[in-house]
Amino acid sequence: MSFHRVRTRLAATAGAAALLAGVLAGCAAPAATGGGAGDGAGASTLSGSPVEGGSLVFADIELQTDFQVQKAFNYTQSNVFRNIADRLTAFDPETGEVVPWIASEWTVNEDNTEFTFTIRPDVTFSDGTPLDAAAVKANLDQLGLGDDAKKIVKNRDFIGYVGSEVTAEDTVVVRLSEPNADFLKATAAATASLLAPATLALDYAGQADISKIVASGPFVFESQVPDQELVFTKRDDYAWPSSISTNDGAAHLDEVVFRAIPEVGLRVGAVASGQADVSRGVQPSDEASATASGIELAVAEAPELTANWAAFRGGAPVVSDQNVRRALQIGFDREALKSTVLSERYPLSGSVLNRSAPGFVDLSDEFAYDADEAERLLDEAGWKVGSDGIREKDGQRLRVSIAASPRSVVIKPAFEFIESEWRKIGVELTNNAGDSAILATALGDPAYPIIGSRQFYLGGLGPLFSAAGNTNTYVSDDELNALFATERAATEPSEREAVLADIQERLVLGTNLLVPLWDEVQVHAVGKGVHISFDGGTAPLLQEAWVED
Amino acid sequence: MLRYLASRAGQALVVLWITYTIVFVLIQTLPSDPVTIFLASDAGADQELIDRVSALYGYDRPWFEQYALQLGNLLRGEFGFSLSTGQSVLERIGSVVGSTLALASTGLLLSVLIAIGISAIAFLVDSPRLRAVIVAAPSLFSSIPVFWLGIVVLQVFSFQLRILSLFPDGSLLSLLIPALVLAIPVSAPIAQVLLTGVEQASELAFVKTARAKGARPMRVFWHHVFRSSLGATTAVIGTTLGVLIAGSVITETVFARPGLGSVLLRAVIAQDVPLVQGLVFLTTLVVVVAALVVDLITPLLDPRVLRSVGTRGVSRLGA
Amino acid sequence: MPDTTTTVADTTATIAPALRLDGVSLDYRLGRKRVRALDDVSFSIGQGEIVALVGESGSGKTTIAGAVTGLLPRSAAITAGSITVDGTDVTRLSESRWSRIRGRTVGLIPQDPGASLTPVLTIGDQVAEIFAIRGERLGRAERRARAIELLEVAEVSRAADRLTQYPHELSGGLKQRILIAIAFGLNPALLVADEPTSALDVTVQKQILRVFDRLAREHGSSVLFVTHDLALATDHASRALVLQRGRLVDDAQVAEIVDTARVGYTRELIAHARATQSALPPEDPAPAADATGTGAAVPALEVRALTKSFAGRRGANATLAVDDVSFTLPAGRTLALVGESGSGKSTTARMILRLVDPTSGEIRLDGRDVTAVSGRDRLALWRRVQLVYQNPDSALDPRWTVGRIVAEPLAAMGLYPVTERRARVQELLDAVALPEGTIDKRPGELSGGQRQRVAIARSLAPNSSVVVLDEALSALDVITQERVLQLIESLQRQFGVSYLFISHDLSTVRRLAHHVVVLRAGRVVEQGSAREIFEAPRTDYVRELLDAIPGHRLIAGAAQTATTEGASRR
Amino acid sequence: MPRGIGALPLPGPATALSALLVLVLVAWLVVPGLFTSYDPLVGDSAEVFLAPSVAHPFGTDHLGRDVLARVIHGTTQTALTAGLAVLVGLALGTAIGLASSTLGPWADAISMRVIDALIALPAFMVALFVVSAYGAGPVSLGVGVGIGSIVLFARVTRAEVLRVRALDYVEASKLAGAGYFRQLFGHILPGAAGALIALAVVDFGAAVLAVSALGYLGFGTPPPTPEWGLIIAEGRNYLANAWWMTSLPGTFVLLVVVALGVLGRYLGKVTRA
Repeated sequence: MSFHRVRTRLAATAGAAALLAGVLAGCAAPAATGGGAGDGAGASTLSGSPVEGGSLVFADIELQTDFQVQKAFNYTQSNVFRNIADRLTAFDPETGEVVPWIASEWTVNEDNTEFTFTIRPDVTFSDGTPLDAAAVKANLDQLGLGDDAKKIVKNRDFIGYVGSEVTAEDTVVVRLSEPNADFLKATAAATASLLAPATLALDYAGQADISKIVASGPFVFESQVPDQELVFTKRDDYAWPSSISTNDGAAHLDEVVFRAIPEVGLRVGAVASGQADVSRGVQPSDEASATASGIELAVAEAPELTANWAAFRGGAPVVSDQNVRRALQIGFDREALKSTVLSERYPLSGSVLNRSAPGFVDLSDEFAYDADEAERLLDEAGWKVGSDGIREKDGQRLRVSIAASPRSVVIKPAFEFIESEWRKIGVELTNNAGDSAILATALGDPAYPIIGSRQFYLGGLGPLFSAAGNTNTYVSDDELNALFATERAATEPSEREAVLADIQERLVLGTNLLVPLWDEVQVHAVGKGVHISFDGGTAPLLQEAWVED
Repeated sequence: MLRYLASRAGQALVVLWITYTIVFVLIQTLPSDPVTIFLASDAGADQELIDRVSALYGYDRPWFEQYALQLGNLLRGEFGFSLSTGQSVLERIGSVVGSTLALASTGLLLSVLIAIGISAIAFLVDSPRLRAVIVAAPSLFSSIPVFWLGIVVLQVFSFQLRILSLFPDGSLLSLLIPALVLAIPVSAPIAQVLLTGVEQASELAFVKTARAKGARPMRVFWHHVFRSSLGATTAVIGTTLGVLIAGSVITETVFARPGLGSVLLRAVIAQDVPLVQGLVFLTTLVVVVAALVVDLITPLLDPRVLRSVGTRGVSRLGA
Repeated sequence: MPDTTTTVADTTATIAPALRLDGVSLDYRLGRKRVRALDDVSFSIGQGEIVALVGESGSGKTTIAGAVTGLLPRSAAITAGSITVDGTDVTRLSESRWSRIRGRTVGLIPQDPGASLTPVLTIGDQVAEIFAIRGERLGRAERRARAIELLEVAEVSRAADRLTQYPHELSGGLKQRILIAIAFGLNPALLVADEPTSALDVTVQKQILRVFDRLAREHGSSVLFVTHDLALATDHASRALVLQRGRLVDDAQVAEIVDTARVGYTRELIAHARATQSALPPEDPAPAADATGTGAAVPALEVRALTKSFAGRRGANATLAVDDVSFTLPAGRTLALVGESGSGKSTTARMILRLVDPTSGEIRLDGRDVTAVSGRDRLALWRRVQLVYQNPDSALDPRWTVGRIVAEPLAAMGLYPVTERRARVQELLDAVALPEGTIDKRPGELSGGQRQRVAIARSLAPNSSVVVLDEALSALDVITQERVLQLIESLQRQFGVSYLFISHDLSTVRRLAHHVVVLRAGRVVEQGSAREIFEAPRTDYVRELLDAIPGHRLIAGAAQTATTEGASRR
Repeated sequence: MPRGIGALPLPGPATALSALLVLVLVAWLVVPGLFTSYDPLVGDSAEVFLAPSVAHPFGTDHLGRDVLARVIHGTTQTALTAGLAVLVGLALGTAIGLASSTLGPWADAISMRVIDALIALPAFMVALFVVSAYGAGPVSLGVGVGIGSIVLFARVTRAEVLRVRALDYVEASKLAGAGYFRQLFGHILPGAAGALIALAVVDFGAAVLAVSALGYLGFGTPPPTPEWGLIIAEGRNYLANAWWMTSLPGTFVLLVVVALGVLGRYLGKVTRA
């Protein structure tokens, strides 16, 4: 089902996308074909022959002020890093494979503890210094070990990183204290972007300052108006894109400008009025009007990320009972959710992973909507319906609350809907989605019942759910931890697929710790004559984008 | 006058100290440790690192030590480093303070003009109905949600008319329109003061005298009514700075303008204590200085005040 | 404009009168309610004629002044009749039309000089403004010269310096002079003087009116002189219009009024005025305790070398508000502290009440030294000495019933058992001759005179032996004043209470006081029995004071009419 | 103009209408169910984004909930939050104001500095901080916003008390032997109460707006509980394709705030005798 993927330049057509969308939505939604012929709803827009030159305005939902690479967990950061910095490896969303980038090739020892990278020659940072084995080692060391003196956290994906060694001028050997097959993928993540030694030498504040970051990417920092715009210009001698890029040389665009539109309601209008070429974070309710006004909707899928989920936290007594968790899992009508607050561009997810992700197993039948069963489970758990319809157990109300990032345009309305559904089975939900302050506290508080999220997982699901320290569930499940270990140790792809399947099964059905919601997608409004594509992390690939004049 | 200046400066310092204390207490009562929040991102919370960072910022010391330490730093102009961005607080603030000043000052100017306009019309029109409408304007202005107004303005000017850039582009218009949105609520209290002046005008003896001289209505308004409420007006303007800041937080968010407003918002969300402290301390400083200036120029505008100088009268605070 | 001869006493029917009102009725709008302020008022003023408009507060005299100058509040509406000023019908003019008439055709000398100058503008600006209004383009120097000239004509001292001063830096008398200068500076055909001196001391009043009369004569302006004081009217006008509750009840030449007033109400006014002017001070039966206070009986109140100095603000040297004042109030007598504003009489009273701490000196009450009492002793003091304020409106809590107000001292001091208090209160209300049922009313439902009676009743509640009457009559209308005055006297006879009567109004003092102490700038100028003071004043100042009391023509009768200054000239 | 006239203000049509509106609100507060048949929490997925009609005067929202029903049921939460805000301001403000105006020069100097400090400390900053620190909820919102109005109440209390204390009848009661509290509760407070009540009424409106502003910044009363401020704030996201979601409740709140202002001024006039 790769054919409606953002990056498929040839296959994707409006019809195809709409058809599939229709299938997924279970009903033909009007907006799908709204734009009419010519604008492929949900398709990449890289069609025709590239035009050289010009400037592209990418309107993100906010501009980050902290660009310390370790903390580039947000789209707003990875969107920038994808275009100014290169990585050892790249993730091919079509195949789910890790493909060469700065590392032209690599070898892994049989127990997944030693990785040997061969560094592509003649790559230079924009300050002229070479991106050689030494530079790579410097990067890997900071990522893997962190730097307390500089208040720099270590990269959570670099599990068991012991150190690197430059064995030849073009060779780096990485040693891990424990097996980690996912280490390779971890080097393809935005959080593993390679920076010039000059930048690495800076302290936290320095590394956080975008204007001070020197890297080897197709675009180079030009200027900024703090909190307002970031301007990057093309690097003419750029010639080392990853193998997934359709453009082997320098970018077509002369300049790219990142701006922010915090107001959800203004994002489509910005593109419609020609004030932005691309705008991220279009809310479902605006999709129809967008396509109606001839704006293309590019749906960037995110195999590099997990699906959207709601995670139960170990410290919260209310959801400590598995029956309750199960009840909540099956206690709302996903199809209704989709038709009410989502759109056909948001596939309902069947697991922790997106349907487009490698190793995805569809468990959706296992947690299909079943209100009666949910009620039965709750009764069984001892929660009896109270006077106002909300269940109670020895004087305590069945009340849960959810915290989630304000950045997702659908998660708050989605939980408003889920709230009304859960109310029917006697569960009260306080919807704190969108309240950043509460999210900030909730992340650090194991007793906060539910967190709604989706995350980069190139480093594997392990870092997200293994140790008790994980801020998602705060649960350390031995069976899971074992599975994670085997996954990291596994060498055979088939073997790893199997383990990954078990992990998903365990997370969703075994422990009922996660409530799968919908696949992670980012809907972008794309102006007329703008040709753009996205990587597996929904980051724009501006090196191969162009704008018709 | 010198003595007065000295005493007022003294008072200003006391005020600064009190505000610092209030903020410190607020921060101390935080339910959660800012450092934890800062570090417990999606990346997971590493306890030892948390301890190391809090030690680095001195958050592990007893409260009274922190109180003295931080106060000392502020007095020495050392605002420390922002937890959430690692930038120096001054740097962070300095990078955007300009655009906020531009917005705020323009907004203030516009609001004063609006207020004067309203009161002038209210004084000049004869029809009681029309006057009733005009007099109602300020309370209406202070009742419109600023963000709503801002979004409507953007929909109209930026999307329909397409004369205003959605992103601040440095053009005069992209400053004026947000400033106008900001000015609407700020103008309300100023207009109210001027209006009370106008409403009393019909009873005020000296206005009678002026009219009895045969002065034209316009002259009566400017030379007597407006001129004599000028003192009270400046006093109020001194106190609208709070509204101005609140307004700019929202205006800046709606119009995606960089500025102290958005910085404050993020700092507060991230519970970035050093940044919040720095912001509050600096804005307080500005407001206090502004109040001081107002106090110094009010006597020039209203000689009566000179007599009550030294004792900060409520009347002049425009309560 | 029709020139009828129907109006009363139109002495100059041949040319257009300076002012003419024809059957003017006027209402004030209050929400949906309408209150009639003027009812079919007709009169006219000839060119160069000086006419007084006399009436008590609420009689509508100020409303007429407003209607004539177009300065009525917006709630006022002329419902009938017409007003003609110097030949122009001004009954219904827009503000802008009025602004062309005002100043040059009709001028105003306002009631309250204190508030009638724009506080934030220098005197110079406000005087010079009239040139701008007249459209005269003048250079700085010339404007300054002309302004000084105007001020000097109005006998403003140090005119040149005044230009740069602000109103609050000047005395009331000076302000009024400046306002007069401004009014005459525009040389209007008709000048409306609205109670021009009611806020000023008698001596100042006299000087001001002298200037006013002179200028009026020189300019040959017609004047509408609005006042509540008939005596003043008769001194300065040739004709008097008497208003009562919005109706014109009398319109006659002063000469006639003085001899034989036809209208009853006018007669009443005359009678009262004459009474206060000419009445002999009450005889003092007991041997007057002389200044040294070594009288036989223990005096109710004794004050020795009382001094109060206020520290000047910010280093300015201290000012003596009260300077070495001594006097004695014999039991059951009335002692008047007389003096113009700023003479220190109120401060003295407040020291006696221990509301202000004396700097030095001694106060003895019934022989006991109370100079430094505080706490409980001060409460004890207040049981003996009580105060009646000048303004009954502010002296009574509008939210309280009369009963509660009068009972407050009893409750607070714990006098009389709770059950008997109401009876005691009723008793007091009867004593001050308040009608049945007043006890449950609130101050708002009472007239000014009744309120003052309530205040008096309260002052007597704790059986106080000394009552301080602080200008207790000045806020009342003449007729009411008379009645309250009589009440006060009778109460003294009934309860033998002693009064310390603070007043600037010698005519009321003359009616009431056995002993008079005249203060000036904090010092005692002269004191002695009322007779001595009024019959044979020893100091020029007191003579001046007495001379300043208006109403000479009333006393002297018709004979002097022709010669008295300010008489009309035709 | 004769004395007395102008002192007695009769309620004009504006005041009457305002009073009526407030009465309606009280009714909504007590028996919201009587005014709408729709459920403010559970919507009808088939009726999302319906424009205003007879059935739905304020239209429906993104979950198919009747917006008017949400406004009506939102009255409770709104009154709770804004009411608490007013209470905080009133209690603390009056205390400071009384201290400064009745406890002598030192107390005055100190309280005036505190007031200055509160002026200098932007109220909105404090509200933002409190709400973000303790999580948006009726209490934190109420307190956070309330702190901002302390200054106002303190100032008015001080001014009013000083005004009333200057009146002769207060001194008279002192002469009558009344002690501090007798004067305070017998004369001074009743005399100052009018202005404070008036201010409280006006401040209530201001509080609703402040809460709404916080809601806009993402610190609103968490759903499902409907609350005016948040209804307006959240509705803005749909302004482009469902203008009614924010505009109609917005206009309604605007009317309420204005009405409260009118009432406040009227009360001020009546009680300030």
